[in-house]
Amino acid sequence: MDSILLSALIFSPLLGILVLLFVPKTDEVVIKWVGLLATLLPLALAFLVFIGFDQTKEALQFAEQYKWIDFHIQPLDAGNDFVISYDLGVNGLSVVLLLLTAIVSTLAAAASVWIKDQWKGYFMLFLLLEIGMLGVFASQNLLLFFIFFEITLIPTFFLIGKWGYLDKEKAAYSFLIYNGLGSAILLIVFIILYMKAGTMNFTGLSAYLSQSPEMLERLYMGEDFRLGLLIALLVALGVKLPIVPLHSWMLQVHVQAPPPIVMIHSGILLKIGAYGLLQFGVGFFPGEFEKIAFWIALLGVINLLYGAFIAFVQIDFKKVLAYSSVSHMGIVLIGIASLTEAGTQGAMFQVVSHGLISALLFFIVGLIYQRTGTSLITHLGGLAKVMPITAGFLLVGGLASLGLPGMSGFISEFMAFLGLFKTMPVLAAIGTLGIILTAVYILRAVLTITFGETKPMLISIKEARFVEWLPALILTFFIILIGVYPAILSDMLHLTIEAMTAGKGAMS
Amino acid sequence: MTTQKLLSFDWGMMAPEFTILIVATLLSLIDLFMPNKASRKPLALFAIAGVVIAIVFATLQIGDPTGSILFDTYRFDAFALAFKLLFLFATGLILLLAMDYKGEKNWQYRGEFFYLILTALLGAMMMASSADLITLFVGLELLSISSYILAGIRKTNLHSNEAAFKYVVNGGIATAITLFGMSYVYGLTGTTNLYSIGEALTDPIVEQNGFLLLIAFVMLFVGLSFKIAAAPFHMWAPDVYQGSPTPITAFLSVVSKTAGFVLILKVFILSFLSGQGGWHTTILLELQPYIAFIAGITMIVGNVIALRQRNIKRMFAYSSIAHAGYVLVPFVSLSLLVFKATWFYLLAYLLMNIGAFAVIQFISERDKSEDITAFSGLYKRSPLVAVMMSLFMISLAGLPFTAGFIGKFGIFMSTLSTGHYVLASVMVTTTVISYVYYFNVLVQMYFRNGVVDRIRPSVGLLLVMVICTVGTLAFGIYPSAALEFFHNGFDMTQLLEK
Amino acid sequence: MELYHLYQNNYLVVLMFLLLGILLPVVALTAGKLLRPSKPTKEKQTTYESGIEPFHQSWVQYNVRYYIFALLFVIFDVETVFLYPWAVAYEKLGIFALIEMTIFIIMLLIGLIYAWKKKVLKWM
Amino acid sequence: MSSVPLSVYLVLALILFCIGLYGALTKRNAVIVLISIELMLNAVNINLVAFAKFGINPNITGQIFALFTITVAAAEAAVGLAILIALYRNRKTVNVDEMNILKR
Amino acid sequence: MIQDLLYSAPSYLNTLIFFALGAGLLMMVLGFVTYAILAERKVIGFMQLRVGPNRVGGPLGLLQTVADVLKLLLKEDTIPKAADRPLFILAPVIAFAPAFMVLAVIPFSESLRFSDIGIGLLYYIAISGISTVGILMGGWASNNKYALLGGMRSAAQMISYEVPLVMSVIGIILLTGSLNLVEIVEAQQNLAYLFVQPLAFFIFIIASVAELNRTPFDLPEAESELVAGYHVEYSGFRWAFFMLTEYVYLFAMASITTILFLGGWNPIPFLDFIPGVIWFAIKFSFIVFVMIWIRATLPRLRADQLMSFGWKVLLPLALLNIFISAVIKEIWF
Repeated sequence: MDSILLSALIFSPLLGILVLLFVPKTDEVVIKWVGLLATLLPLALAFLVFIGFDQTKEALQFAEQYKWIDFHIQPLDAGNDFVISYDLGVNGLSVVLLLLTAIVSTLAAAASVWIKDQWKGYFMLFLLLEIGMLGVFASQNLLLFFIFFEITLIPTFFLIGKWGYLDKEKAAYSFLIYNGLGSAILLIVFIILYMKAGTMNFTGLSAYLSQSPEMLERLYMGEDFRLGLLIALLVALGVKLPIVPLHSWMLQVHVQAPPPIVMIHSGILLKIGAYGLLQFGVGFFPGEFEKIAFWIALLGVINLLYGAFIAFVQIDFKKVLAYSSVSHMGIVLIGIASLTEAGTQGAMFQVVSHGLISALLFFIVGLIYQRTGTSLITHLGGLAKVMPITAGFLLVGGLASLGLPGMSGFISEFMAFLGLFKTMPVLAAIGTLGIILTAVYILRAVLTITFGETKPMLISIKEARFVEWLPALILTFFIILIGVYPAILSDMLHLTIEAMTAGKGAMS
Repeated sequence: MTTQKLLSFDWGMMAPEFTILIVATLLSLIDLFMPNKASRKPLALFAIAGVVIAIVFATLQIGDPTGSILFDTYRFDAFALAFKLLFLFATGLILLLAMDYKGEKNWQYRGEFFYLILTALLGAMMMASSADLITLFVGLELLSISSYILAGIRKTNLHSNEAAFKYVVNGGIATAITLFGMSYVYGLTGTTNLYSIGEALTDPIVEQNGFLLLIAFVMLFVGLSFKIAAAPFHMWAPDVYQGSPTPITAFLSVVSKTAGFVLILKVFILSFLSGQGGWHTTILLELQPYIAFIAGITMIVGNVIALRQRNIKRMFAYSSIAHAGYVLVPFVSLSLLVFKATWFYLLAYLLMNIGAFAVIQFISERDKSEDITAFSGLYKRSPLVAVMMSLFMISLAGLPFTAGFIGKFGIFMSTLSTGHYVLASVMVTTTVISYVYYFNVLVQMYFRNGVVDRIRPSVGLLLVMVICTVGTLAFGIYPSAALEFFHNGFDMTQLLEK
Repeated sequence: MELYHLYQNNYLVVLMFLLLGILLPVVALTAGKLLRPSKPTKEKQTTYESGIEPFHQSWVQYNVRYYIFALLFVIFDVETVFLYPWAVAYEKLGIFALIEMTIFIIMLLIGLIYAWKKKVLKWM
Repeated sequence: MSSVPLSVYLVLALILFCIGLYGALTKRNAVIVLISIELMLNAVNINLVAFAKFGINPNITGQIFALFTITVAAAEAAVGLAILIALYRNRKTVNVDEMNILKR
Repeated sequence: MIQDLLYSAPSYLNTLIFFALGAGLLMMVLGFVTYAILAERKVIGFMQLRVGPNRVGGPLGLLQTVADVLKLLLKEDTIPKAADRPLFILAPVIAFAPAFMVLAVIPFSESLRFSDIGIGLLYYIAISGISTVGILMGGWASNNKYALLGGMRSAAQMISYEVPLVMSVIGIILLTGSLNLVEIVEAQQNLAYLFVQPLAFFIFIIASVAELNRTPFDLPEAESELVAGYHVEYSGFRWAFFMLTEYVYLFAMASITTILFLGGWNPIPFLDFIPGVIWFAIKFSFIVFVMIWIRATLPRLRADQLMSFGWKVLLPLALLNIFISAVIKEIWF
């Protein structure tokens, strides 16, 4: 209760915004440095939280709770007070994601050196976005979660729409509408829960929803009703994740947004969907989730295969990566749907690892685009000769993405499928096809770019400087770290996921 | 009626109204005897001072017990006071806008502008306080007639003329329909007191004449839907909003609309719901689905047509139609939160809408254009104004950390707590649609390039913008400030006590 | 019942007067038709314009002043709706009603002064 | 000559009201539109006075209401005509169909 | 006699009797008009030292007006081609009917009266306003520039003076506490309102002269500017009806003035052996004479003076009078 570490973490980027306000907007270098340095503070704080997190305790940590809004609804039954609090706290899932957010943000800020104009506005929005992302993972309250979730929409809209490529505005609108709809559905679900349970606190809701079925029936929360809520949640978060029929906006964003924003978007924003699915879907409605687990797994497999197939025929490397994200999110779904500890762990691993890998790959794409002005696979070829280091990182990223043992991707895919094989072997078997496909399209794209004959227009390209590939190095470090020492994550996740998959509710 | 009886009434309760009345009267006289070629701006300051004094008087009344004068035709309760404060606050801001408005030739010599706003305000305040159909009607017409004139006050401007004429015709039809409904209500109950009507409607004789009651109800509702510009009776709003002077557009979309809602809440809840027949058989509850339908249509029409608008004031007209739909939602749901949700939403709407109109006035006067492209490149021309406008837009769209979000949240709570899932879904979907046109303004301001010159708003406009910005943000981040104020200061059960 | 009859009879009388008022012109004109000559010529039926050939229609726009006076009339005449009942019931209402009516009349006067100052009352 | 029943007044008022509404919605001449509105308001007055005299609970309130309606109707008509005059001065038409410069 | 009739149940016979009585009054009024015109000629001729009007047909000129009427009856009736025919024909009727209708409520004495409605004064004022419509209609339907202008002027003038007229009688209503004309007369048993309400009388007389379109307020038919005003195009008996309207109004206006300000049929103290009707006739004649006198003496006003006078002098005075009356009532009664 007394720690304000999480608040400090969430709002620390605000400091950067304030400083930026007083920097003249023509002063490019200062702005960029301030922008970068401002992300270091949350990074440091996130590390503090990560280190300070006690892996042996299942309970919430660093919790903060202050009374915030009171609508003063006369309680219909005593005990419910309908107060909304400012609730923060971390469990195993969120602590990992917080750190991931901080890391990717810092690296994306570093990647932002390529931004060409309007640096001041860019970095202010960027930092605002970081506040939103951090807030989402640290909230312990539906309203707060939702608010931070929406907060991410506005800066992202601007960052895409202003600093993106040709079709940027269309992409920005598409992003806004899809996510707006998703979040709107989310809001309805949240408020229904609030009106039923009288609280928005995760713990309180879990407790409310884990009452006996007869009791819930009496509170007008029958089984069908809960199932309906869960499906609504699935749709809402499925937009974000994205689950296949709802994914078209994400492709536009990945192609049109500036590289640092794609890093963040693909690395973190998509993960909010997965996080929400775990936290609310599995956490609040374990019984109902089990009922539709098969369908979710099926969706996961569809995601996996569909993404892989389409990625196979793309010529724009960005599109390849975008579809690969769709495909990889399928693995997250598969892991969650397995409802086993291993599967869920796998899903979380996939969340983290995909966050790192896609950040790395999009960083490299940005780097290449910066040098060559293109991201078409056919235009790039034999890059290894002119940009050996960059090409090397690209290779590493690609291999990590296809799940090479020793890297994070392998662990996550392995565990997710392990989980699914336990519960739905047939689906799992089909799903593994996707892994093979992944290997094929990734290798096709990466190898085309790195090896082969150097295209004439690429001859004069200069290799990236050290500062430019430093972020890639850091990302690679983490990818391999998780790959060889997964315990660093699994220890964190273990208790929380165990509690979840045991059907007891997330944090009780 | 004896003199003693009249003197025994506590006229002090009417202090805010009297203040406004006296200030309006004085203003009209001062205006008449001022030299023709003297600027009328000081009158605006005087008017604002009057509004501030009235706010002080009204604030002093917070927490007072219910009182009534003139044989229960005029009531003072928390409901009235809460909405009066909204009216006063909004009018104060609008007067600031009006002060800096540059209308047409010789505009600065037009004093009517200011005191007509005050008389309109007086009408709205009367509506909030009245407990009798006659008083209610007089208040309504005082507001309406003043608004008609205000809409057409730019005499030489064709847009203004046309807007005013359309307003008069539509307003007149609406008035007639409302009155026709009222006459049946009176005929059925033999009284015009809202509370007595509520009781009298439980009389079996009313049930025998159920069709008359139905006609009365429908007519009243139709007439009042005109006033709040709810679909399908919204056709006048875009034309009127576009043609009126910008401060008046703000006035119409905020004060007039709020007054309409006050009327709806008052008449329907007191007369058609509070009868002894209880909560299960009243006509209001029977017809609830139809009202829900109207609310839904209003939201859809407003938001969808707004998408196509190029004129910013017209766009805001449709946006305000949509918001009327939103505010109807808690009325439909009739949960325990109905007053709180409505009041808070209207407060938020007041702040963000007036703020937005301040910016619109600033830009449209500056560029002599009301086209949406006038906003292009605003961020480069005046970053502060652009940021404030963005905030208003975000708040209107209902995104977090703004008062608009909390307002919508309250409405959702109100709706979902009584299980109106469909209505909530319509509201949510249309809200998302509204993102497009609100963000279109942002796109203009940030993504497009327009004229490159530095521009600064005048002090009055800036003040309005800043107040609205602060309010929108403050109530968005810490809504309890307003919610606690409302909860502690205004006991809504006062409305229902006889 | 008697009073009711009185009420009805009174208006019956009024009705008769209306009837007479209409009948007289009708009868007289009909009678005149039988007596008077009727030899219409084109010249006779032209519009009189002091001897010159009439030109244009006469149904033209007239001065807007006329409308404004009509508006003023509407406003002031309707005030009697309040003044007459007040005057009739004055004895019962007493001093307070006087004060109220004074306020009302002052408002009326302000309206008049307004019209005056805005040069509405000036002819031409 | 017995007394006229309430329903006759009500029907009369309803007919007047409908005529007024029809006129207000369909007529092209602005003056006629304003007059139609007056017709609607007068229908209301008939209702009110009829109810005040022959209604279920006859009392004076209806007549008082009618007085207020009359005055307000006059004020509305005056404002409406004044606006119409201003409009006419600029536009030289009282045809409602031609009032369409807004929207464009 | 009439009283009994009024209290009996309505029947067709009653209706017939009322009709007959009304027709009787109509005849009387027509007689009045005939000789009022003659009187006007004579009085004006006498005052203005003109000899001509005194030498007219019949003994003492008694048959002159009758001859005039007969002449009019035999004259050809032309309706201009360009006129709006139905309205043109309707206009005299609409002008005349209300002029006669108002007489229904006027009590000439305690017994000689027709309708005794509670709101007599209001009825008078309301109905008399309708004539304006007839005049306006006539002016418009003629499709003649003079007529239109005359009609418009007349309407503007009549409505302008209607307001002070209406306001000036409020003092009387205040003092009486009733709109019933009989009660108003009875309230003057001791003192005629002329002395209590001199200001109101002054306003009322001026306004009524203006309402009657008589000199000095005869702008609508100003011969020198507008040829003949709204009835330029009227001829024969149609024209006669406009003329008739004017004089019937004169009759009505003089009657109502008598009732409101001169105490109606109330006798002057000590002379109450003379019947009420005679008293009424004397007072009435006096008013008529004053009207003619005014016409003979005063020149015509200019249009702008006319309007300013009505709105800027008479109306404020009338409002002031209301206030004074209320205060007087509060203090004395």
